[in-house]
Amino acid sequence: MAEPVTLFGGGPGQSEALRRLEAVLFASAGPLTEEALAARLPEEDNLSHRLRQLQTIYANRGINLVEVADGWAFRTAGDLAYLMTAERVAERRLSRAAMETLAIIAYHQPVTRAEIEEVRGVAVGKGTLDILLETGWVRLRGRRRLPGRPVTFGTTAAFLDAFSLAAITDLPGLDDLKGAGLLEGTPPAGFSVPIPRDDDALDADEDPLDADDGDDAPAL
Amino acid sequence: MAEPVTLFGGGPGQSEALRRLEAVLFASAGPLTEEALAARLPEEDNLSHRLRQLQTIYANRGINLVEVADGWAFRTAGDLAYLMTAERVAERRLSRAAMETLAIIAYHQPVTRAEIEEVRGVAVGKGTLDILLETGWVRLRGRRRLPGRPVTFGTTAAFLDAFSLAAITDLPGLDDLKGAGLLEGTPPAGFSVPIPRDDDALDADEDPLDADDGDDAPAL
Amino acid sequence: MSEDPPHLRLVDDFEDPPRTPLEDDDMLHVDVAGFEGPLDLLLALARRNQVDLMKIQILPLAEQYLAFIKRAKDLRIELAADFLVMAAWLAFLKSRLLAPDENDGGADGEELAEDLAFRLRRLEAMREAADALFARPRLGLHLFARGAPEVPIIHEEKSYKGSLYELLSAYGTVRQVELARDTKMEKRPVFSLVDARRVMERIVGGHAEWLPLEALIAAMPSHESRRAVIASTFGAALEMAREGKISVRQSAPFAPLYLRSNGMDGAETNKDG
Repeated sequence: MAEPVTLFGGGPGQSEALRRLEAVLFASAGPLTEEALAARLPEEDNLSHRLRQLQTIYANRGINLVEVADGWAFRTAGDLAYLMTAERVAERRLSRAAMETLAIIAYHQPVTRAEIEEVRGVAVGKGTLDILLETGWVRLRGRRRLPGRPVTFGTTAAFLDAFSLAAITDLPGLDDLKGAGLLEGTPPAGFSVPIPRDDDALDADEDPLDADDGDDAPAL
Repeated sequence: MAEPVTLFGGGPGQSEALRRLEAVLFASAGPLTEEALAARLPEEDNLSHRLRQLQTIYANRGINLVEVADGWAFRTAGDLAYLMTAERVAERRLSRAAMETLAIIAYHQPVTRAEIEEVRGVAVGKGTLDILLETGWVRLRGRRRLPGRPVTFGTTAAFLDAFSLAAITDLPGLDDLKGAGLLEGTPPAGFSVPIPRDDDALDADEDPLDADDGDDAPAL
Repeated sequence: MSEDPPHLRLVDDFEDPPRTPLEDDDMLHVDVAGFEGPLDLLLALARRNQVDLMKIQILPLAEQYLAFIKRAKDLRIELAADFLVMAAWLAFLKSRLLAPDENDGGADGEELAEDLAFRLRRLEAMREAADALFARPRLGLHLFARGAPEVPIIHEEKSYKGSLYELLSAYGTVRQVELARDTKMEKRPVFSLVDARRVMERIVGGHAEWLPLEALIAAMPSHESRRAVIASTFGAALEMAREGKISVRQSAPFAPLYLRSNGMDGAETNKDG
């Protein structure tokens, strides 16, 4: 590591000259050419030498004095550049539409976009499915053996994690939903809440995904 | 002038810790709180000590490490102000009335407009509080639990930064004013001497601002 | 006459009129335009004579102020109302200081004088504080921050959050459409004014002491909505006060309300606050 550097060792004049130079360079919004520095520090008679001196003083420090294309400037030492980056986790909540779509996927999987729309009664925006795929909670499972071979969606292990479910079958059934007041009234004949499953085995009418069904650009 | 200071003399670990701290502080234009520094430098286990060390190292330099607005920042040395003609911002000249009003807000905060008027003995001009809010030095804090629910004013971190104060308790002459009972209400005085505080916690007789108390059109 | 110095109203000028120096003993510079109200003028008069504001003598100060105002009047200088109100108040204070009235405990001249002295000291102190504040090294004038700050690059990682409840209620909302729904109109909780009044007449009527409104509310029959009970009890109290049957008292804004029966001589209605 760096040798101990004795700073501002010379006479008072030298100290003052270095103080002035470092203050001006520090406060400047951009690099300063030697001409600009000379204009700011008219008493300085040996600017080039002084700049080299200051550069040596700062050589092993957290900030270095560097000569860039348009002059001199202080910059963070190259090996400390990593300090100038920060990782941040931004927590987001799903929109109402996305949450409804996710719930339908969870209960009705494997399910196609058209089937989701049938349950919701409204169209599902492409953005909603993109966001759900981005959460990592929803995945493409396969393709339904139907005209157009639509993609089927299902949930992932990360989904179970995020919603504190031990298994997808822990999702409450019709009676539980009614008991919790989440569904009210008398279900009509034929109304059912499916028992969900999220395993990898494909349904009888599901084909595997095609080789080119990349995660990046799924043909929804 | 300064004694020669031996820099970064300790072991390589100490050098590195100081280099990192100096780099992070140097890179920032505004003050960094110790919490913010700790978040940026998670390996640092003795931040307060290291900051003092760095402050000593820079004490006689053209740039100083100063404690300001609950944080730390590098600033050019005060005696070199004459060199900074290019960086000097056009000083916003406050009227005498605005300066007094700012002082009253700083020393008496949280304070309502009526209380400011009581101290000054005249009505606060329409523009005075607007101008102080515009400087960013004064903010709306809350509402006093009194008829009409008047807004309370206080100072900001930018105020501390602008006037080179480490904390609101560093206001000049604060102790003398307290000792002389001049920060108490009109006699007969209350039981305790209030100390100005600019933190966000509301007083017992302060309510939070209403949702519609926009910064643009404060209901003064 | 109020016991406090008159409330001073003069909108201060933004252009900062120069403070008139009060150097001449005979106060030739009678010009109130330079003063920010009577308190400012009083402070200038006090400072002219005394360096130590801790020992302001209010009586001579009051006399000087009155002399100043008289002179301004003689010179037919138009004075703002505040200056005249202050003059009247100081004349009153002067009479109190010279001839204390033993029987009037309300307005002790010494206390009023000390109050005024305190205000003058406080104004002076705040002016000095403003000067001290603006004498400090200021950012951008004396001290400068790094001119080319290096802004940290922040990599933001998105993380989504959701609760099982949100998931299930979303699913419920979707599937609910398929179910016939029974709609029930919720009954609005009402506690009638008549009921409240009946209880109040019984309780307040049987009491000679002040009773807090809270106690009455607590004594009301149990009801699902406390707000409705409070509203009706308060309403009934106002009605009974209007009829002169009870008195209502409150010591300060938002302080507890107290009620008392006016008994037989139900004529006196005392309601303040």
